[in-house]
Amino acid sequence: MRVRYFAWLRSRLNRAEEDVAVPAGVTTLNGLLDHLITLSPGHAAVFADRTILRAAINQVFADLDSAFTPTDEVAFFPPVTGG
Amino acid sequence: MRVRYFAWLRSRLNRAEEDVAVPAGVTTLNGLLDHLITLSPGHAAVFADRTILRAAINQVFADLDSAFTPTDEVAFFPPVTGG
Amino acid sequence: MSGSIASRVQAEPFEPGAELARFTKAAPGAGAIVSFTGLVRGEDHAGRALTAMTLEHYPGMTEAQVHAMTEEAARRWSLLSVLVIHRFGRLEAGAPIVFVATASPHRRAAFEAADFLMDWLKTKAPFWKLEEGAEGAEWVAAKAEDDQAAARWR
Amino acid sequence: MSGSIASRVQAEPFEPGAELARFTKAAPGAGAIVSFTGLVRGEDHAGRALTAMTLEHYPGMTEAQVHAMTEEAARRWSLLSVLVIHRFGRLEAGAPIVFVATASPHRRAAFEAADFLMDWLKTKAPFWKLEEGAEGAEWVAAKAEDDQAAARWR
Repeated sequence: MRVRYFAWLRSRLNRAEEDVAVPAGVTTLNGLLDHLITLSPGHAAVFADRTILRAAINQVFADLDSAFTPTDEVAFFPPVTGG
Repeated sequence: MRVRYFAWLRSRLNRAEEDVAVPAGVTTLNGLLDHLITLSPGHAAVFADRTILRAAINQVFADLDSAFTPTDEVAFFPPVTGG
Repeated sequence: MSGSIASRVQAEPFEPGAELARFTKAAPGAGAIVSFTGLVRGEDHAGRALTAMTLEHYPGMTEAQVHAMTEEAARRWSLLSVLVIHRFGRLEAGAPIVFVATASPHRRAAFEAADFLMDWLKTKAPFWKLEEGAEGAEWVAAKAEDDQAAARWR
Repeated sequence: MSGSIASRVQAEPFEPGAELARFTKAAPGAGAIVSFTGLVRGEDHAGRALTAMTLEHYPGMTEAQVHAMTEEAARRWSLLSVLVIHRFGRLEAGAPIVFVATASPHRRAAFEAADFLMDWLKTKAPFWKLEEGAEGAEWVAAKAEDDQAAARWR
């Protein structure tokens, strides 16, 4: 599935999005993060502290314990700082 | 001394100001009002309810128990409604 | 710390947009600018059609009171700049009566100072509204809620 | 109840004064109009000189979130009209970032709705600020005070 990154997650991972093969049994964003940190040391570092991560499923804010399906658009980013 | 009136005090008294001969011994706005109500039935009606009267001495808001001198500019008016 | 503190009490109409444009240009360093515009509504306090109103004021005292408020707001919130414009005389329905603008590094100060200025203008500036409707002219009564709002800032 | 609910998320600059002029004209019946303008300050969060900033956003989600906020504000306060403009991309120091305008018969609703919209834009719209100073670019951290401000409106 396609996973999108914004702000310092994007710049530190050096990519705005990537295709991720979601392992069987992974159904929540926390489960997805458990998988992402295995992809590279860079991923492990960026996703190490989940308290500073925010997420959206299909462009709606979602808690990390939210469930998703492989056709959803998932995004991770830091707390927003607009306005 | 010169006494000024605004808003419905002015329109009901039909004058924006008048010269008032302040009796000896009158030193506060309440004392002045005690005198003003003797001037005419119109004055008596306009100044009957002091809870809806506001005043200024030398263009600064003043309570009705404030003291004034004959050289001061005294004004009576209703609560303000600008803004 | 304040840059520009300005107030105008005038019979002439003014344009809120033009005033905000000018105010924004003259507030370098500001991170937040709040403006308030009060307009003559098309109905009176009882909901009847209103064609116009006349604002009576106390010349001299009005200018002093309004300017003192701007200084008080700039002092309480360390504003970069503040502007108050208040009209008097006859105003048609839809016309702007009052304009307040506040500039500050941060938004909380700009919001609070503008809110404060409006509450004080409603209760401490010597203006009186005479509404003109189909049934004649009527002096507007002061509202207890305005006194309560102003009391928040003591 | 609501006249016009509008929001724009755009790279192009805008003029707060021109926006307020247009908004005021399009809000007949309003007694109170509040505007908020947020600008790029000439210094960063640590007080160092700032030349510009870049606002990253989440295309699609941003527009939906911002529009949902305007509808929420119009619903909570029965506004006559509401407008939000938020820029993204590169902005020079002094440039307007965000503009909020609210129109209502009475001032309390206009003030509260504008205040609410800014608190929600700060915490619920997917924008991220990258500040450019003499020492390079740095992502701005979210502020706990913004979360606390937004929590007032629950």
